[in-house]
Amino acid sequence: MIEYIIAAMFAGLLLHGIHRKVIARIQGRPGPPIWQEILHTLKFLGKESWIPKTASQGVYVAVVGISIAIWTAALMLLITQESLLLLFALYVLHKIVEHGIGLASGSPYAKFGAIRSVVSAASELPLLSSVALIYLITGSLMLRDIEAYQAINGPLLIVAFPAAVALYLVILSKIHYGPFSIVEAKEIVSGYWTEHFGVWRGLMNAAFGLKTFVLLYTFVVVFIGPIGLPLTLLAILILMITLSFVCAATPMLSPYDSVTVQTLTTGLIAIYIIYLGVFA
Amino acid sequence: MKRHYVQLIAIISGILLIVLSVAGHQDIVQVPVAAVLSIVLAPVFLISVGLLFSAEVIDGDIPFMGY
Amino acid sequence: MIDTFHIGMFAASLCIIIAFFSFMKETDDLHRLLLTDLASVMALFLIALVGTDLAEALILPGLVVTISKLMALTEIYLVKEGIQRNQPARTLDIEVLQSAPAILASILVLYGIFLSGFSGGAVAGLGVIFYIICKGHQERFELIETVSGYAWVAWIAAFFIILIFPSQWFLAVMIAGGAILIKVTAKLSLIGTMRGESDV
Amino acid sequence: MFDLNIEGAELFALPFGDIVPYFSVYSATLAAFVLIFILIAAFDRPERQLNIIFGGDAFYEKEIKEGDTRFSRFMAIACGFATLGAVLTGDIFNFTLFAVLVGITNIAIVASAGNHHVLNAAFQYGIVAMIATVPLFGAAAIILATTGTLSIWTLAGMGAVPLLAKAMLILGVMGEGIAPLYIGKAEIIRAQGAPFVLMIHFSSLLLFLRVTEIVLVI
Repeated sequence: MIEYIIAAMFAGLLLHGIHRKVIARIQGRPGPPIWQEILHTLKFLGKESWIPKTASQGVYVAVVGISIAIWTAALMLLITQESLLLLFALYVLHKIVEHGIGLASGSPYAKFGAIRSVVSAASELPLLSSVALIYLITGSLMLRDIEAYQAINGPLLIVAFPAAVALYLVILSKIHYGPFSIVEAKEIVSGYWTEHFGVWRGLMNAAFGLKTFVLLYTFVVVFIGPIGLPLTLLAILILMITLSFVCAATPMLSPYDSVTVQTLTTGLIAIYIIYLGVFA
Repeated sequence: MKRHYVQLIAIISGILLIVLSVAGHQDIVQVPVAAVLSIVLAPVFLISVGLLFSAEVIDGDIPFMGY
Repeated sequence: MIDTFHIGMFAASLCIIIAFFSFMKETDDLHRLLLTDLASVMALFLIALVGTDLAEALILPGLVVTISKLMALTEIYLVKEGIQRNQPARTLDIEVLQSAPAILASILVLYGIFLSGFSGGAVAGLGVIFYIICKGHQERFELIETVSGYAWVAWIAAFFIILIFPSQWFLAVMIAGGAILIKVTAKLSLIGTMRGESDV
Repeated sequence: MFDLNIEGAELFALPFGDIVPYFSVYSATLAAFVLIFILIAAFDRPERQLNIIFGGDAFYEKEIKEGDTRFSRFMAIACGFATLGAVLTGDIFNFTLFAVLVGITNIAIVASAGNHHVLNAAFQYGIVAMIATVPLFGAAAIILATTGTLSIWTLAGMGAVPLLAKAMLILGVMGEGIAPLYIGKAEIIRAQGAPFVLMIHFSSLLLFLRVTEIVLVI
């Protein structure tokens, strides 16, 4: 199991690096090398680290562990092909990690990041509507059943296109430098993880790399279906590059615009689901 | 916290993780059980390894309170 | 059965709509607080409509949580408005409470002594509480505690009598009954004296 | 049996007659998380806030005495246990009771700050939470009236529960649990955030997750 975890972490960090490179190239800059984020993480691991005196020690350390545990659990979920609803739960619990990081240190910048994270609670809802739509179509939320369904009926991407859009939006709202990443906007320094440095920062970085990999992998597994590991990785790479294009081309929205866009999307998908559930 | 303890935790959890992984592949332990135990052990292992890395900079014990 | 339920549902939803409409209209905080009680009654109304034994069992916990929530809100309202300090000097200003307590309390105490034992102690204690609440009081914990301590000793002594001299069971029972009467009376009357004096 | 293809396999069930507390993969995961957070709330010390005077380099640290946090700590632990109850219970009415209990403890956590603005926010939220008992209990009553039982175990996979009851259940949980997310904002800045205000967010998210599961299952 540990080999999967480590491999997924490195893959996710590599994806982050590719993300930065693509954004830089689109914007006409040379950009960092694609393994920059891996080096970054290793560099942070080697830095002096302690806990700030003002911090709430338990939460300060626990959120690092919890964020690793959550995304490890999500990866294990994909490996053992358990329920998609549980993946949704883990994703929502990631919100607690964001709040916890922001509130633990006592720094006002981190706190602002946490408040923005509270405000953008609407970003979880597209995933719920996506899960609901998949349940309506396949009649099951277990990943193995979804794969079996796709083996017979072709990829869900075509049938459940709005759900795919919703999940895409969810991934977009969690990716760095994206239009919805108001929680780590530069006017509040680094947002909610401003005060996590050294080891803590390095491990958070690794956990977020794992998160990116797991979310993209979920997208491919759920909407394109079982296509073998090399093709899956290729699909993940293509997906990441499309996300980078979106991030490079759009400015960061203001907090309330961001929430409005996310809420509107959720509302539209909810209407589509109600339409499907009632009339179809 | 003493560096010694961190080292011990890192080694024990690392060995356990590897054992679990092998056992999971060899069907000695059921895969879901191995997965759950790995989820619990992974943060412990990674945090302690990270703390060991950073302890290289400041020789000796790992200080926990600062500022 | 189902028809009755549906008619009830219709009436309940009408009430709920009226209650919610009043929430929309009302702006004063105190009035809104009072109206929340209306909402909780509506919730219980919906449960009561089911009309089975199970529904009856559900009403009590429902009532408890809504009342505790109402009390929490009231407390917040008091603190928020800063009016928890100026309490009236006398909470109960009723004529009967000044003229009648001696008679009522003595009746209760006498009846309690007649009953004797635990329930008798409770009744007599109620009489003493009533008297103390009505007639004013002084914190004389030591006296009450001493009486209660001796009563406890007498009760234990009665046990020993029963164990060692079983033939004297009647004496032991009478001692134990009287002792527990005094003890419960004393304990309950403590409640009557606990009124937040300055030296407590 | 409870092996529905929604929330994973059943791990454990304790049949107490009609009411069956059960662990599925889903609820066991949630319960494990709640336990971790109860431990954090019980033993962690609160953060000490730094306030920065914007426009300069000056900042000051708010002082927090041990006695000030006792009430919020107690309420945070109570909130954790109420959440645990809501996650584990196998009975819809118990779930609604636990949701109301989470609401009460959330009001208490918010109100323990003693600041006028925060108290005002707590009061307004409390009224919302109070109104939310109507759809919450109403949903339980309708489910009881239409199906004759309140056990999630029995109802699972039957699809007998009317859509209205499900909608009311979600509405009630939103009133009880999700409103404090927004009132919590008033509190975060003024009082010590972790671990007490964190508990508010935690309990509301878990209530939301649990009600999602219940609505999909019944």
